[in-house]
Amino acid sequence: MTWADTLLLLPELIAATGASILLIVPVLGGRARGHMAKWAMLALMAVTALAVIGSTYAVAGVQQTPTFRAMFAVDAFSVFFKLLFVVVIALVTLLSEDFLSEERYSTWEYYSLLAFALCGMMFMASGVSLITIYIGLELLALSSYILAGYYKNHEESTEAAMKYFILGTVSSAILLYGISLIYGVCGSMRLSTIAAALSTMLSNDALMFGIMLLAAGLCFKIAAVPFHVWTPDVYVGAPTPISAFLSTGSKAAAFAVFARVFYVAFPAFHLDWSNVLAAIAALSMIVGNLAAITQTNVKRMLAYSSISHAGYSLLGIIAMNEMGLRGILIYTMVYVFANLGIWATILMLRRHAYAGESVEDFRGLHKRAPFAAFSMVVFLLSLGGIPPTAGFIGKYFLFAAAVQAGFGWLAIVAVVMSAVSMFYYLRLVVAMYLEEGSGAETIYSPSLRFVTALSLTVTLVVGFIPELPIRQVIESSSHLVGRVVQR
Amino acid sequence: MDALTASIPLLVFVVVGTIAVASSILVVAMRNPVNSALFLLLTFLCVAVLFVMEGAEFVGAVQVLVYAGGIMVLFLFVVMLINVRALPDDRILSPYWTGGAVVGAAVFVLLVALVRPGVYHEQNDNPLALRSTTVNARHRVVQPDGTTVRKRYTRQQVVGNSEAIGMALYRDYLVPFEVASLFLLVAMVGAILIGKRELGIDDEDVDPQYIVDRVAEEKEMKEAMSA
Amino acid sequence: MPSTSDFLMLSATLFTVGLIGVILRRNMITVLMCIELMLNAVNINLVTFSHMLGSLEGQIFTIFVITVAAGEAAVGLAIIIQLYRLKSSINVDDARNLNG
Amino acid sequence: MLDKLWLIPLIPFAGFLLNGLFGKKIGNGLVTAVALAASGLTAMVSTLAVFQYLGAYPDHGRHLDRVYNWFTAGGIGTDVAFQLDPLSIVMLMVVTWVGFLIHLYSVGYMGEEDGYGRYFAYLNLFLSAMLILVLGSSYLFIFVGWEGVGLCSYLLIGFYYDRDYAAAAGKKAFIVNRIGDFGFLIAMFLMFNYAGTVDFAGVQSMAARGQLTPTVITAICLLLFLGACGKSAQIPLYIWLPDAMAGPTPVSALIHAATMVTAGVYMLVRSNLLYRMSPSAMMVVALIGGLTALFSATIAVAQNDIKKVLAYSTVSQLGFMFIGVGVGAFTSGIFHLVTHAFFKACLFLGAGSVIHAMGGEQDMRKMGGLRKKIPTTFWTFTVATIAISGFPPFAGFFSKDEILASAFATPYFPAVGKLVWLMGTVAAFFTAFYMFRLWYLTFTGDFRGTHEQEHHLHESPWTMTFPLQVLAVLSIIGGFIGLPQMLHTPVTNLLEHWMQPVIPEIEGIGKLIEIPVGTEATVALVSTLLAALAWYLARQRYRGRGLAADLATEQSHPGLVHTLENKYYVDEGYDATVVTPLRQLSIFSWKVIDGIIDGTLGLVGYTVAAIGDLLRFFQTGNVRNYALMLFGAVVILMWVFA
Repeated sequence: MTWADTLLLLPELIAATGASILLIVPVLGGRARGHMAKWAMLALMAVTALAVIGSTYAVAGVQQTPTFRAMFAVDAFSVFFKLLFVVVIALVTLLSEDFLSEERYSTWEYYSLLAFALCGMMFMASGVSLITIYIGLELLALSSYILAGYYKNHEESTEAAMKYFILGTVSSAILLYGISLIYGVCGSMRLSTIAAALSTMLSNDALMFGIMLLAAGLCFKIAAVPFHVWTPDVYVGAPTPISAFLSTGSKAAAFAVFARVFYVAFPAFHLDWSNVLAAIAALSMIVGNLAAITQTNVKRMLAYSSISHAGYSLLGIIAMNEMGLRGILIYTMVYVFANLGIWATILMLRRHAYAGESVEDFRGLHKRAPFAAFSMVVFLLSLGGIPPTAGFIGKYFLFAAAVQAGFGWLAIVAVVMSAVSMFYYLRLVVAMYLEEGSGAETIYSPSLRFVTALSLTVTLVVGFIPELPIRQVIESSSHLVGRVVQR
Repeated sequence: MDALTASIPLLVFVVVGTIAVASSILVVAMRNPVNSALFLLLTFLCVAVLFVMEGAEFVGAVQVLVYAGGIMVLFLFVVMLINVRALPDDRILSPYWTGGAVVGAAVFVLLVALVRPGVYHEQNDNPLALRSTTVNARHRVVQPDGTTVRKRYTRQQVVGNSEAIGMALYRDYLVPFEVASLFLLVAMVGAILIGKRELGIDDEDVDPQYIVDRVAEEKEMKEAMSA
Repeated sequence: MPSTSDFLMLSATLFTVGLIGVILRRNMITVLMCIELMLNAVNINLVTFSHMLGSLEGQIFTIFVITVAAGEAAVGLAIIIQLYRLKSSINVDDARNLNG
Repeated sequence: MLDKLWLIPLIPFAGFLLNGLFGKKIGNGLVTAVALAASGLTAMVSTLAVFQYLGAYPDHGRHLDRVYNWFTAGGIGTDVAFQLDPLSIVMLMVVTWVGFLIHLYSVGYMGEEDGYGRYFAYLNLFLSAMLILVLGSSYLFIFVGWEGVGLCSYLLIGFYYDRDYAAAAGKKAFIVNRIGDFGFLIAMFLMFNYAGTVDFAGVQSMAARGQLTPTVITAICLLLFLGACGKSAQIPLYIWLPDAMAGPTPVSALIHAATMVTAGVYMLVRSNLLYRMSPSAMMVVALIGGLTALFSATIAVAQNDIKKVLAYSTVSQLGFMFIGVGVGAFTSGIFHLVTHAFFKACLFLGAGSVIHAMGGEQDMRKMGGLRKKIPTTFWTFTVATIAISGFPPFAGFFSKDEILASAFATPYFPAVGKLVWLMGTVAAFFTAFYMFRLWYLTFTGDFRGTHEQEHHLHESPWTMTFPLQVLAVLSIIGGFIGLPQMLHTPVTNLLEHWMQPVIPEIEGIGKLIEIPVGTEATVALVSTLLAALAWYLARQRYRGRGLAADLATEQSHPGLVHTLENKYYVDEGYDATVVTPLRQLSIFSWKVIDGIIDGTLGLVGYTVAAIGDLLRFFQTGNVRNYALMLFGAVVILMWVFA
């Protein structure tokens, strides 16, 4: 372990230090200047992003640089996700600005917690040992519980935090049990050692149980059926920007872990676990989409939609091939931006009322905010997977990967369910364009405008010229794919 | 005599294990959370004993210190603070108890059926593995040409379980260790943020509703008694 | 000396008891205690395997789990206190405004 | 121009952006200018490109303009590439020029409407998407246009949002189309998996080299046809089209008659090689086409809404096109597509003119005697009516006749071919009948509307009548591009020669149809006679009498007494023996079968909603329930799989 190793840890160190500084500022008299917190946070994100990009130079030419006794690795895969996380947190910061100003909750601690969550996410993306992954995941989860309950004088927020907390800790107990069994069978928690141990092993009940429990714990984090129960309640109850964060950043981090663990550690038992995950994916797509149809609350609808998207993304893990992994990366990115754009529009509509952003609020939006309405349509089409938006590209990769891997039936379910999903995405389009109504008042602040514009740009760019991101994704995932091929 | 010494650990295991299971059941079965907390404490202590039996002295100590000393106090403190008169578990078994029992039994069967016959990694036969660590050392090597150079090498050294863990924690597991410190910081911040009573400047003088309620209730009671 | 699987079964029992408690109890504090039980069961597993493998990794992980449990207990109890302030109840069944 | 084909869809897209973003600020005048400039320029640029193509490719080969590599997935690249070949050119000319005419028409028709800018923005967007659809060089790329036109169609159907049913109709259209899209997507995945490409030429050459098994080809064909059914409104996915009439009339003319709904036919012709390798898939296409043609023609007889009649008529005519494609007469399918674009656009625009004159009234029972009031509309409408009814030498005669003759003579499945021919012929009879019914009810007799309406009656402005006149002329002469063999004119079968490169004759793969002259003449004679009979029946029944006869049929069931009392004994005899049963059949199809299909869709929707509600029921909000579900899930997963 040298100084060079420590440099690889720089992004995380910066984020942690920055988060701590944000925590101290109010004590030093910054409490009154709550509006400064946003800028401090954005600056921190910028520096972190630079550090992440800088760390790519440290690993240039090398596929993976495990450091700290194989606890932590910087590779193209982790850099991809870390950059995504930083952008998500920065955008969530922008989303939060106006929302926070409506209430008297402290802003500094809020952003500090977001930065800590970012730390946890980055450790998750870089962890190559179950220990690092677990502790990063808990850091993220704990920050999320607190953030979900941040509006502590609102009953819904606290209730959401309580539900999220209890179910989250229970699920992490399940995950831990799985880890302990895997440890017992393989004798190690390092992913590469596990893979090596498994490659010479026959199927084994305890191991399968361990893998399944681990998968169950991760499925909870990505909100896949039947471990999704918390999602709608928490998304509705939590402060809206936090719901945005939970549905994008937190999920993306869980997917980074899911992909790395399953692609690196468990390829040897692909045949055994893929069927279980296939069932989970199919259920997620079906239940998520069908339940979303009858919802009238947009936040709840988005929660169910996010459940279904977890199902689509799982296809990439089930397929266990090059395209699948690329699909996960692309789809995560695409989904994150489309979702953030939608959340921005929701935040724009009404910030006073806590929950109950109903579909009616969107009525006639195209007259009051044509740009927002137009971008909303693009985001919804992207989520629905309609070309030439980004969502289509992502879905194409995932579905084709499933077909390639012999999961044709799953691809068919996915296609049917994306068709069904248009039912409820369309309701918003209908409300915005084809219905007259005053709807809710709109306050379209520059921050929200920026988030919308950025998400729109990404969604369209990935849709129209996907080669660029795809090349990046191939670079980011090739070393994990390499392992698959070697198997 | 040998047979007796050999069976002592088994005896301890049976006794301690039974107490652990029994008290854990009582944690669930007790109506009053204070009782539950005390039985939880007992469970924790038993588990600590098991840890020591498994050669994890340090973890056993941490278990006692953190769980028994820290977490339990926290629980008891909160139970006292809230001091709920009408305990929510009037009927201990909720309407879902059948579902709970069935699922619980199913999980148990699963655990027994899958975990017990599992094929695990081969047994380690070095009894000192858990108490030894590697140390870096240098030694002189006389080169063929007569000069001496100092070469680094690592060797296994038997220390104690605590020292071995310490070495591992700060050397092999430095990254997770640091993340854990972040975790504790967040936990502290979070507990304060959420648990602290007043938030805004304006709220400071206002007692929360439950205090007001309780004061009114007690006043009422006093009046009733004096009457 | 009791065998590895004896310890595993003990841990399985504790895990199940904790799990049943989470499902059955209405008192949030007790629910939290039951979660601690489940985590302890996992710890037994880890330490047992650590003993079996002669590797310290399990014990280290146990320490992390204990740390996490402590942190979570603190935050969890804070959330419960806050919920009690708002609802004057720590009954899990009372907190169901969010549904559907 | 040839290396800048991407300009063609880009120009209307620019128009969309301008009108969409600034439509409200720049005022109606500029909106008109932008919209007309965009569509007109597109048409001119396209024409220019076609001329250059003719110069550069004397053999009429495939011109490919690769813009950039869209994306590569699993080693298979997809380009954003446009292509010109005879088939694309036919579609391109129809879409751009008819599109331009309808843009022009819209200026007059939509002039007083709210959301003028929005309307033209959508219309331009539609044009752009439609051009991608006809110019794209791979299945994947035309899927972009495919979805784009669907979206625009949906937005335009729901354009009048003060009308409740409009939004519902739009939604229905979109959802039904998604069912079709599902087929299209799966077909693409099959191609991707088995052929390793989704490029038109690539897939066809893979198929021609025998790299695809017959099962795969049949599956692809059927799935593509499912997609076509959704877009081109065939049984059972036709239900959205009649409802789509909720949109503005020019939209019905452009999207729901002339261009978008023919996309399915275009795609099938594009894939003709695959279909020729799978006669069973072709048979399905032909049968569905025949059924649709017959079935919706009967329904049209019972409609009183002028646009609904035309809507069912469109479904029916699309059925004819699918008959053509299904029996292997791909050229005649495209031929009918072209002539249909002319006369149906003319009919819709004429209907729009009538509605415009009537101040928004669409019910034919309130019309009558409009002949004198709106003369231009009248004569153009008359021409189009004759054309669709199939009287020589108008456009519809040649194309319809060619399809029917091909069905009769098809070598792929002779027996079924005869059956399809029969269905088509009966459908043609009905076509003439409902069209003349419409014509008589609207233009002859006395005016049956209110006094205000009567005062309001006026001929439309030139922006509306000019397109009508152009389309009417095209409805007369449009058929000459495909004069049949038997006439021995020097310009026989122009279209067939033109299309030759697209439908190549390849050894061992489904032969092309040779129609014996005798068959052709007989078929033509039969259908002309039937059309004449239909015209006669309609004339007897509706001329100057309005709906009296229809009402009589409905009220005095079975109406025999009434018949005897009537002095037009012969006519009433016809009524009783031929027309009344037919009309009852029509009402039956409309009320019952239509209802069943619609109801099935409704039932599916209801079931889906019920499942959604059931799932909501599980979401109790109680954490303990959630925990129970969590553990239960673990148990079940482990139990089932381990």
